Amino acid sequence: MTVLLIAIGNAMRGDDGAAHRVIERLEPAPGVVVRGELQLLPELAPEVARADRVVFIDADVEADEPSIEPLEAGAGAGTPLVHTITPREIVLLAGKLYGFTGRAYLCRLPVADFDRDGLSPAAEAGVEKAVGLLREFIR
Amino acid sequence: MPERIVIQPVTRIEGHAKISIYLDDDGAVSSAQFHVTEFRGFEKLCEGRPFHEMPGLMSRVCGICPVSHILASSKACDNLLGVEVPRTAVQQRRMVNLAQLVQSHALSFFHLSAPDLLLGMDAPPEKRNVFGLVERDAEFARRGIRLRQFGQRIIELVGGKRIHPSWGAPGGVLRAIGEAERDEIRGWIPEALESAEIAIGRLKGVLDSMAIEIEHLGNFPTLFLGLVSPEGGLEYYDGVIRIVDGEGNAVAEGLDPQRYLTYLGEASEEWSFMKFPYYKPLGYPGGKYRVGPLARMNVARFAGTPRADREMHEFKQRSQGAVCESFHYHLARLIEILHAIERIEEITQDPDLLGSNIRARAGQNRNEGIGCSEAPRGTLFHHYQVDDNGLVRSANLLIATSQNNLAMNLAVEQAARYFVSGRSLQEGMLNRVEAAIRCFDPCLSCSTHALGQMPLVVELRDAGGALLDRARRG
Amino acid sequence: MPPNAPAAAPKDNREKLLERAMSRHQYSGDALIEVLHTAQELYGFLSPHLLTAIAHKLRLPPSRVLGVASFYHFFSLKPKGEHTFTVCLGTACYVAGALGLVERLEKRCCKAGTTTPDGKVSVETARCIGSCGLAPAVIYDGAVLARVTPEGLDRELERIGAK
Amino acid sequence: MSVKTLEIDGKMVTGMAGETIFSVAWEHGIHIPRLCHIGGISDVGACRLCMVEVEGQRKLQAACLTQIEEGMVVRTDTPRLKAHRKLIVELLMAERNHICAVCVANGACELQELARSMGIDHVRLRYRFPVFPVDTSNERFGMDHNRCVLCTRCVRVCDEVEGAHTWDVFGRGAGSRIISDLGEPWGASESCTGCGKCVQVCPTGALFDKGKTVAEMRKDRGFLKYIVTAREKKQWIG
Repeated sequence: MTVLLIAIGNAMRGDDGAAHRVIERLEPAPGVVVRGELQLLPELAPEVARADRVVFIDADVEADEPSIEPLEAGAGAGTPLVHTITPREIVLLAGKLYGFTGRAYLCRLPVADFDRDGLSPAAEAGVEKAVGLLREFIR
Repeated sequence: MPERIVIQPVTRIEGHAKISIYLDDDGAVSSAQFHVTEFRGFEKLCEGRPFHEMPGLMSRVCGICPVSHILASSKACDNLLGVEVPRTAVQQRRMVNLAQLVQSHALSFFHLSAPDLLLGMDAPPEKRNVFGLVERDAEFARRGIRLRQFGQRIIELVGGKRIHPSWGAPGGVLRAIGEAERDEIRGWIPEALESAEIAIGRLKGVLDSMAIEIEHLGNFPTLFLGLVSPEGGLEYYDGVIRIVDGEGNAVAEGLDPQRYLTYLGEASEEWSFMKFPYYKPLGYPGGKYRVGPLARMNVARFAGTPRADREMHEFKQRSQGAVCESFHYHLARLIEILHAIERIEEITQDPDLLGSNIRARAGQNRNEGIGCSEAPRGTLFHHYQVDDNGLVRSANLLIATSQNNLAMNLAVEQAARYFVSGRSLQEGMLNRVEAAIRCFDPCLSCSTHALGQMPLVVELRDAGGALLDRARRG
Repeated sequence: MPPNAPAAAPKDNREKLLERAMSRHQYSGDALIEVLHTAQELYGFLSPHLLTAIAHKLRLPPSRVLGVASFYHFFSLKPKGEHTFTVCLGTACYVAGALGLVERLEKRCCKAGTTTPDGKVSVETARCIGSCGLAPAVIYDGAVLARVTPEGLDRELERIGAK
Repeated sequence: MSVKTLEIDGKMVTGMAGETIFSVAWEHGIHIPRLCHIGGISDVGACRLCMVEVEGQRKLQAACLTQIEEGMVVRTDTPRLKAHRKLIVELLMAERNHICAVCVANGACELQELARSMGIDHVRLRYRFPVFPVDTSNERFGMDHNRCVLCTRCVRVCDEVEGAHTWDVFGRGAGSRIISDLGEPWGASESCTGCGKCVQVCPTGALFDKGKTVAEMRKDRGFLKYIVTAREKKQWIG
């Protein structure tokens, strides 16, 4: 049973780095693989496919409380020029191209401010809670 | 009342972008602009730094093509030292540059453009994405991912890191590679070549159905500029600048990249942070030129590798003179992937690739250094002036995407004129206006040196400037 | 220290006086601060030339001499202005509005710790000058002014023809 | 010389009279964080990272300057000390322009390593972003004040080991900076012998070999023990 935790965001842009903080604070555990990514790129799909469960951890300005929700595979809503793709898209690629049959989740972290050093208090609190949630989740 | 349409931000391109479409009193498109409204000022923060730090500093300009900036920067620094870089280092640099080209082009084609190209511009938006593509042909999509991995893996094997490798340095590179790395790279090649050829075949198969887009998405004569080898073949690392016009006639041959300021100028417009480079002898904006895959196909006479030569020969038959349809950037990109893989294979056969002499050492011997190489999106210049103690006094970066700026604006206007009508924005129209930009695969983080991601906004405005409709993507 | 005194002493004499001070301390490095005091009093400020000479005579590394000279507020590494305003920023003066005095001087003359380009006025600050009963206090060319207001400073500046 | 017994972090340890808490702790495998201390030159207690709690004393003590005493009870790693050290590192980060990603010493910097080991993932203070020049006038070395933490290791090694005393500290407080001779560019210094000891002992990328690119600067501090032992004991250790 392997769990893949993927933190998304730019650790040098304030709260955008919240997800990275979460995986740094989680203790290593057998069967748990963590990855920090600036952005999601398609070649992550094969790695996702090898896991039984995958959790994408991402900052979300619309989140109030950290949560771990099931994530459905699916295409994003038109991203014509972007050089990165979304978690839903990675899951879809992993499923359609590499036979991923596991479950995917999204852990959203409440954030407020991307133009600062380090995390805002709101993000900091969210990170703490998310670490707790993920510890439970892994167990 | 004339009106204006704005598409902002051009969906999550690496930068902040906006398309404004102006309508005239009759509701027809009178003009369109592609704005970049983010400013980063990378040049400024280099001032006062020791030039030896520049390759590492410059790799931070962009998370998509750090290698290109490391290379141009290292070359500018080689220049300041006044040294000849050892062959082993040159071969490593060439290989990593080509690897970056493969991974960047593969992303552009398989993930950004292929859905439009292979599923059709009018396919429903929910299908017209990489997943529609996956539904259609999973094997093809897997090949796209593998091609990117091939490029990324080379960067990782040689540079030590996938993104922002600390590997390029003034005078050479920092790490030697061994047989194990070389053999792993070789192992990827047969599959990569096959994937590139399959992609080329697939794209050529649908071009006939795209006649209208080919005709109206940035089809106009401009100059084309790029590096070529002394013999006139495709060249990405070193060489001389060649400029051809829309008829394919040479406008300038054998220009020294070191003297770029004598033939390239940079204009500014108050509505965009992106600069507007032009070919000086023809003035601004008459001297507009394009760089990148299409330009390289037009300026080079041949590829110099067997498979790519075959494709390039056929490509050149598509037009009497130069191939002026921006739409053919896509095909040019795929031919370049093929060529790059062939070249990488050649380099892996060079015993000098594994040498241990990887860096020429010298003190500073010049106060001005210019480095030029071909980045995935076109010719890249880094130009530094340093004081006698090696501190950067000023830096100028001339980026591929900004060199295409005039042409991109023209392409947006042309597409808008043809495809946009009425006082509101419709999906198919928008998509084609965006597709005009996507031909160039712009990287706005490089060209404005902007931080983070930015979406695209399209605004439609009447002649009085009043906003009629607005669409936001990303 | 009367600010105009140094300029009055003839040049060669000052060298002699400084030499005498060093000799009194047997050219000991430990006497650096005392020697710097004498030099400052004689010349009004400590020029690189003066610091080098002191370093050589006292057999000290030049960087140590400059380090000490730059550490203490009393020493000045640049020529002082014709007139000097030192605003006391001790607690009593601070509470009584000394910051407003600094602001006024900085606005009209130059940043605290510097001298106007024409060499007319130097603006300084001090921690506590021990005249809390006169707060806010300003030392103007060696004399303590009591209960100073920004307008009072304006009048002083006009009187000496600053700017 | 008498032997003294004391307790550090609950462990009974012994040391010679005159030894500091810091050195006795390190001899017993208790590694107290530090930036300004480096074996072989004198201690100045400048960085305050080695502060420890000594039972019976209200104030924190700098371990590098406090001599051991019989029966002393010392704690080196309490929550209070951790918070204190974390704040010091953050203050250092905020005081100058420490940008690890593009620093020559990236991956081999004592300040970076301290921050990492303390789990400092951000700085709670507002950065001051002071404007400091880089001095590359010396033919072989460079001094980047943006990365200096004013530990004065360079000042002491130059004075005590090389004997040149080229470096010293100019000014006070936040305006302090390291100077060579009378503040002239390093390359113009008459006292500098060009030995490079200062470069090797510098904990950050402030002093560096000219020509090093990002993350390329590595320092070798072993020479100091070698030279000091040779000088004091006439032994040339391998």
